[in-house]
Amino acid sequence: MNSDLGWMAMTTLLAIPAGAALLLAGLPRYRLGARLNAGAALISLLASMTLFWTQPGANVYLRVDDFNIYLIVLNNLVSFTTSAFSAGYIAHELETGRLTPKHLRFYHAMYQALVFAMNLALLANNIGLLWVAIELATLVTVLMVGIYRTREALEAAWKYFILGSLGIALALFGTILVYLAAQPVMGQGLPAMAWDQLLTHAHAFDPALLNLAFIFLLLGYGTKAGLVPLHAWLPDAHAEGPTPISAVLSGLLLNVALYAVLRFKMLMNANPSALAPGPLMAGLGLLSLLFAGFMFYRRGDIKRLFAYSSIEHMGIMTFAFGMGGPLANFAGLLHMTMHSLTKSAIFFAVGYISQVKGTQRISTIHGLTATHPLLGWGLVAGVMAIAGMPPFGVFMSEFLVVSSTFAREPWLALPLVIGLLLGFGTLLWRLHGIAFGESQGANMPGPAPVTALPMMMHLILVLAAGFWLPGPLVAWFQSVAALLG
Amino acid sequence: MPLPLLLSLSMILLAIGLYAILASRRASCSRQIYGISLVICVILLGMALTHLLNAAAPVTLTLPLGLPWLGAHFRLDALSAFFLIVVNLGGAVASLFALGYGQHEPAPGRVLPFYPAFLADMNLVLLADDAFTFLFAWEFMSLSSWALVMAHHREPANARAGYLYLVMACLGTLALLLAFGLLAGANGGYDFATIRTVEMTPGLAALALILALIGTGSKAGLVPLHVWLPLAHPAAPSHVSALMSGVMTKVAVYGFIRIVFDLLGEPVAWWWGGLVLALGGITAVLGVLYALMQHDLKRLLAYHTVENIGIIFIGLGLALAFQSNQMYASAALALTAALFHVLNHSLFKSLLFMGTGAVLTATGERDMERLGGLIHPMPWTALAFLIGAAAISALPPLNGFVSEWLTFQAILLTPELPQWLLKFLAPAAGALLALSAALAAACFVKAFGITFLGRPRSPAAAKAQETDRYSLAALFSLAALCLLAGILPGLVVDGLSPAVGLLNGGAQLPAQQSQPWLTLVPVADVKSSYNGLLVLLFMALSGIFAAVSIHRFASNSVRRSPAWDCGFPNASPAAQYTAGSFAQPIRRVFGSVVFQAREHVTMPPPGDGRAAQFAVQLRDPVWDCGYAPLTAAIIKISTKLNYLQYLTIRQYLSLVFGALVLLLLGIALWR
Amino acid sequence: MHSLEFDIAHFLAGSMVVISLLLLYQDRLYALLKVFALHSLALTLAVGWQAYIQEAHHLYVTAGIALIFKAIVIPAALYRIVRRLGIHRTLEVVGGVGRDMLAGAALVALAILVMLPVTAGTDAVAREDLAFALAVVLLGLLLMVNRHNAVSLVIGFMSLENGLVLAAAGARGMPLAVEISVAFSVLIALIVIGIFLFRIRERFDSVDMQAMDAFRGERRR
Amino acid sequence: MALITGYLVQGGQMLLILLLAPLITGWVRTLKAQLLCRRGPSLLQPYRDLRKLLRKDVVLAGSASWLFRVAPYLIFAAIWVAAALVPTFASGLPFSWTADLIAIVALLGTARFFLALAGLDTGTSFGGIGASREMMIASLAEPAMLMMVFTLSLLAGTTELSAVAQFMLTADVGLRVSLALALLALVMVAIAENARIPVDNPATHLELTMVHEAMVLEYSGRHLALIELAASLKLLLYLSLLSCIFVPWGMTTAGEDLTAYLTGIAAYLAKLGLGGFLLALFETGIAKMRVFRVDQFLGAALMLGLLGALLLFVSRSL
Repeated sequence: MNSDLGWMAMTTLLAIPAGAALLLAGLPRYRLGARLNAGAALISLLASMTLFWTQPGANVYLRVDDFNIYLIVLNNLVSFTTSAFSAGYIAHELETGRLTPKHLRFYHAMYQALVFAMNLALLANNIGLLWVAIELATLVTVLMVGIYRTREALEAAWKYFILGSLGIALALFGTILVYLAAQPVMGQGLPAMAWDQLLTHAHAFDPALLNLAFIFLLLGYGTKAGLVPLHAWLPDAHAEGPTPISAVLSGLLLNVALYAVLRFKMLMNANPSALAPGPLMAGLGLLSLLFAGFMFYRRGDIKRLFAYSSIEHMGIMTFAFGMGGPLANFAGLLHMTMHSLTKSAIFFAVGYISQVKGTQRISTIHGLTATHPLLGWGLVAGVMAIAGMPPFGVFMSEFLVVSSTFAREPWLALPLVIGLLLGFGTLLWRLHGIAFGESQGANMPGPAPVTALPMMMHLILVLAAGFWLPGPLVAWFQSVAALLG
Repeated sequence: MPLPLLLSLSMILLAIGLYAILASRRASCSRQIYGISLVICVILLGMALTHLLNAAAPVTLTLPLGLPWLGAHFRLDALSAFFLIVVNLGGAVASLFALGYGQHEPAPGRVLPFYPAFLADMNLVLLADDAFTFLFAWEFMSLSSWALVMAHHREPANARAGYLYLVMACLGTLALLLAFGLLAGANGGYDFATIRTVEMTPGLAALALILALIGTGSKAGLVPLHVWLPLAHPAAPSHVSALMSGVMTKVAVYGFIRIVFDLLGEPVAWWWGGLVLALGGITAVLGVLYALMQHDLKRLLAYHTVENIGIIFIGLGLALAFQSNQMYASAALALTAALFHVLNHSLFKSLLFMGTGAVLTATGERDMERLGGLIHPMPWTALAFLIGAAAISALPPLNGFVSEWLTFQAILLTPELPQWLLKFLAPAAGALLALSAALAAACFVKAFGITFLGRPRSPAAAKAQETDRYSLAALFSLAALCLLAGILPGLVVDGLSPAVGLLNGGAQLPAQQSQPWLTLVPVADVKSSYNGLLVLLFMALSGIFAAVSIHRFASNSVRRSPAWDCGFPNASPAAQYTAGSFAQPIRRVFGSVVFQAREHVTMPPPGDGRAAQFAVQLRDPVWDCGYAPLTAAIIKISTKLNYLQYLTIRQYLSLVFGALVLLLLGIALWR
Repeated sequence: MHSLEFDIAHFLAGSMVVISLLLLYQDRLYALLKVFALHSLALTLAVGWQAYIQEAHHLYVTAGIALIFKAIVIPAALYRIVRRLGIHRTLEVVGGVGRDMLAGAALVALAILVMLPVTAGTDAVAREDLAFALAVVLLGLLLMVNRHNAVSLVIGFMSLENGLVLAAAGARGMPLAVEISVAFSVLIALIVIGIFLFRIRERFDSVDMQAMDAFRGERRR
Repeated sequence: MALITGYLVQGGQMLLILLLAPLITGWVRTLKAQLLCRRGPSLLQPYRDLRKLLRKDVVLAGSASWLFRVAPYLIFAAIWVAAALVPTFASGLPFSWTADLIAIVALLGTARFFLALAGLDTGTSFGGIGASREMMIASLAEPAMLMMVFTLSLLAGTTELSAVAQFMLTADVGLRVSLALALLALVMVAIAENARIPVDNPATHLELTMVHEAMVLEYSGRHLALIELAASLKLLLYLSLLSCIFVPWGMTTAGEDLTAYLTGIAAYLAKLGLGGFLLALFETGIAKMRVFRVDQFLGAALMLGLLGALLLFVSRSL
């Protein structure tokens, strides 16, 4: 009975967004569309929450386990808050005439389609299905990034499209290789692509094939996760697309991609004679961290700035998972959660800021804490949170990563610390210019405090996590951390 | 069970910070916030005092917060009790001062929410008993003080100060993070109780020591990590400057003591002491020399904080050196000196910063070159400031002298040390200490003389008014404490001894109350003794004797007339000595070496009406050699890397391609 | 019975590698399109053969898609685009064709080298098929990287994807092979439409720095 | 009973030095004059000056504050107490443990601090010159003095002057290089601190060369008298410091009978006379140096002191 409820929840998670997407595609009135969008997201959020109480098992296509359950809830939570945020945001875009109602219809439909794709990717138990879902998510986001139809929006969309499809192609090759490795052991057919069964048999797979597969998967899904040197699409896509999409991209899609990589990392760990994926991931992570740290300094576009911050933090997570061990893995998982909450909150703030200032150029935004206290301090809080300052939750994960790393691999901790400090310094430099000093340029009235609720909620969640983590979450993290080795 | 109460009081402080966010627009809010802070600080102070004075056993408490599997550990022992006294004394007086001073705050909304939070964080740092809680509170402290520094964010200088401050704080935190990672080991035994038990190899222990030095030194202002301090402390409102300079740096010292003396346990190598000693000596002299070159009053005080931190670290270095040779009696003396100076500096530095705050509200000026003659309009502030200045210049019978005297006595015990390097280092440190003391006296003759004496150099200074009574109460309570600690040092030393014993394997100084006339006898009365009470008594007696007899038997009449000045009466106030000209001889003697001080005089030819120009140019050696190249390198690299933002898609594709081929080659050649 | 079937499969896969190398060799756009059609044709045959020897009938669908879509529709569409957009006919190659051929040969060698340690279960022939597929993928990537032209980029991507389909077909009883090939066809169609819609001309991919400054608020100091 | 006599002797010593101080100043002046083949004033001239000054009114500058009027008493008190704590004719007096040598140095520092402030108070340029130069000189003289203290205390194992004196009386001191260095350093510091030639000239009012006189330029009447008296007390202090450390012979210890005290006083007077004579000889012997040569002079003193201390630190371990 219980698990039936669970299956119901899972089907809802997939059916509601899909249905909503179709419905919204046919719905001309954008206000209603925005409401419907938020409503659908809310329903799927509730559905995902029921998974807390009901543990549906797994079949060859879908499954819910400790690893993806909280990601699913997080996914639907953020997509819900973002839809609420976008309702206010998009209305303003209409007033300024950057978008037309026709665009909005498309936008809302695509939004739900994206939610569907990400839910599917998280729920998938079948590596092929996982791949299909992520490809779908890519296509949808490409279309949304280009929605403004400006020259540079198309430019960004195109860049994203080409690099994204290449990544997908590589990921597919990796998936095929995994199947080829599994097929002699587990015979033909679907079971040989079901993740949980792969995991049980992974020890018998041919290590060489697994190695090859992992490299393709790492590069393929790593492109989606924005790891340097595969990151090139990420900053432009964040900067040129609508801000809600930037929030979803940074907060959720990157997580999904990293989630896929981790699934395969588990397979690698399960096979003793395969090469250890840790050093590879740690190296890529450090590279991304340092690179982003240097790139902050020169950024002139506020959204691109925070896009690079996403690269930095994906780097930190990848590094943590690469280090492995209970502490670092726990830290990585915690960091995933905290980062998606914080970063989306930051993008909410940034969206409003670019609206009230009428620009995204950092050099023309000053003294926000004086002119728009809510937005200004919200941004300051968000940046401090993302920079790993207490009392916010990111501090805990960075604490665990750095200290455990130094205890085990001092020479790896050194570049890590340098990168963290560098990123903090350069990001803070930008923040000072934005939040403090004499205000100048256009100052449209800020949004109503109500519309800042999503941002507030995220920040409060992160704040609470800094002080106290709920027991079940910790339990999940620890069991997954054990699986991740 | 005091610990829950302490914690809940800190929580209340945080809570009223939140309340201030909502209420800061109301005028009454400032009074409320500072009043509550005052009350809470006084309660905390009382509890810490009782715990220290009746040498209670440590109490611990664990809350289900922070790291899930660890929880938040808290502990109150003699050391933390002593530092709690320092912190909450400073906090209470600052709040009292702010009851008056806070009324002049232009942007209360940017001060009131963070002020109580700042106090709470400092208390939490002292109570924390596991690495996570410690660093959490530590960094939160940096964050709230950063917000206070940014209170007046419209001045670009303040913004720069805040930026530099937070980056350096982050550096320090990361260093401490590494240190704790080392101490806790790979499987993360983060609570201090576990850390105390682990045995470390000498190499790792040394690494931890150096990391702790970087981490706490960057917050305390140890040269060469001091660059942020003289910028950030003055930028904040004056009562906050008092807290940052007088109290927060002490929290940093606490962190060092806790990690090195308590967690690391016995110092394994003698050179630890040497390292800390040398750093302390250099810091002391450089700090005071920097201070002498300043004419911004608050910045001068901030640099003096650097100097005093150096003195404290000299004491700590000596203690380490003694401990590494199992000379615990001597180590006890050095530790007592260091802790005593911690208390003293928190007293007079807060006093001086608040006096400066009073001057600032009265005149709106921080630049000494535009002040002067303030002793006439504001005599009480002048008196309090004078006492503080005399105390920080280590003049008997005030408290500053006692702790430096104790430090000297500790240095006099160093010949027993077996290591040669220490034998050479100790007297050199003594010379540096003496030099810094003498220069400090010069510096505060300048600070007080130029600011309060002479004739006003600007209309603002001429129109000054005496400050309000809250501020005066705060100033004089501190001044009284300076005097008391100076004439009754024995009692303070006895109060410190539990903390010293905790850090020193139980060895303490002999109890001082039993001595006749409350004399201070650190080692043995044949060696050395000092009695502030009698010195004060004798001075008072002889001074009064002289005054009375002269006024009784000789003339006591007074005539007023213009100053004689070798026959140039009534020269304009511009003819007075300024801060710059007062420092000129010392600048000639020391500055030309340390700061490459250059003086440019452009004198117009006779008959030319134009004013002569005089310019002094100083260079900061630390910044020039350390920080400037670093920032230049970062900018250069980021410029180079920035081209990666502008590649073509084809080039991006080739990046991916290259990565793929590289990895394939990797696994092809893996075996 | 073993040998002949696998020899044919082997031959078809090998011929795809050869055609990929030919693709690298082309320096004229129309010729490139023609050779690519050939490439897809070879794929069709290979997949069809796999379908036959594996008795996996769904693979016939894949083969059909490959034939209709990749061997006929897309080349034709690209042909029209080239005409409509008037992209002039000769391609310049980054660092001459000769170097490309060398690089291609090296990539093939790499692909085989990587596949060598693969032993367990999969028999030698399948291993070499896989090596060929990998070689096709790498060569396609090389083609994408080394041409200053949107159309050749699409061609490169499609040849890469042909390699994927080859691998998928070679994997015995691989589920979802059809779905995947369909999904990919959608992808490619989108790319082609993209080129068509965005009117992206020759050297479309070089980013104009000044324009970037103006538009993105990026200042390059 | 012994305690009472002890207190009496202590009080006696305080009064004695107070009375002796002007005499020493006069003695040095007379000797200098006679070395320059002048007759010079009588030995008692300083007393007369003091009496005259005490009778005159105080003329205060308009810009002088309360500090200006309090300072002379503070300075006088600090220096008198400091001087009274230096053993003169008897060591181990009841209050000798009140302050050790470091504290005495610091007490002089207190006096200097307030003198410099007084110089700044009237807001005249000369006061400023004097104050800033005085502090510059002190910033080098004080460390040199403390280095000397280190040397002594390392030898004697104490910073208590009485104990040092008693230690010097014992045989096992021997002749030590460090002691010679310390003596040299102390002499140089004493010259600088008492504003004697070559550092400063107590008799000049040449504006650009004067240091001490510039600070007290605005003082008059009883205030000036107090400061003059304090200055001569300071001279006496240094002389008796030198004598009790380096030539402690003839000094008695507390609790002896009257004859011992008398012999002690006699020896003390002899030492003072000799010291004054040497000082006069020295001062007439050399010329005053430029202000910015002083730092080299005192830097040399500091180095000597440090060298002495280092030598001892090393020799301790041999």
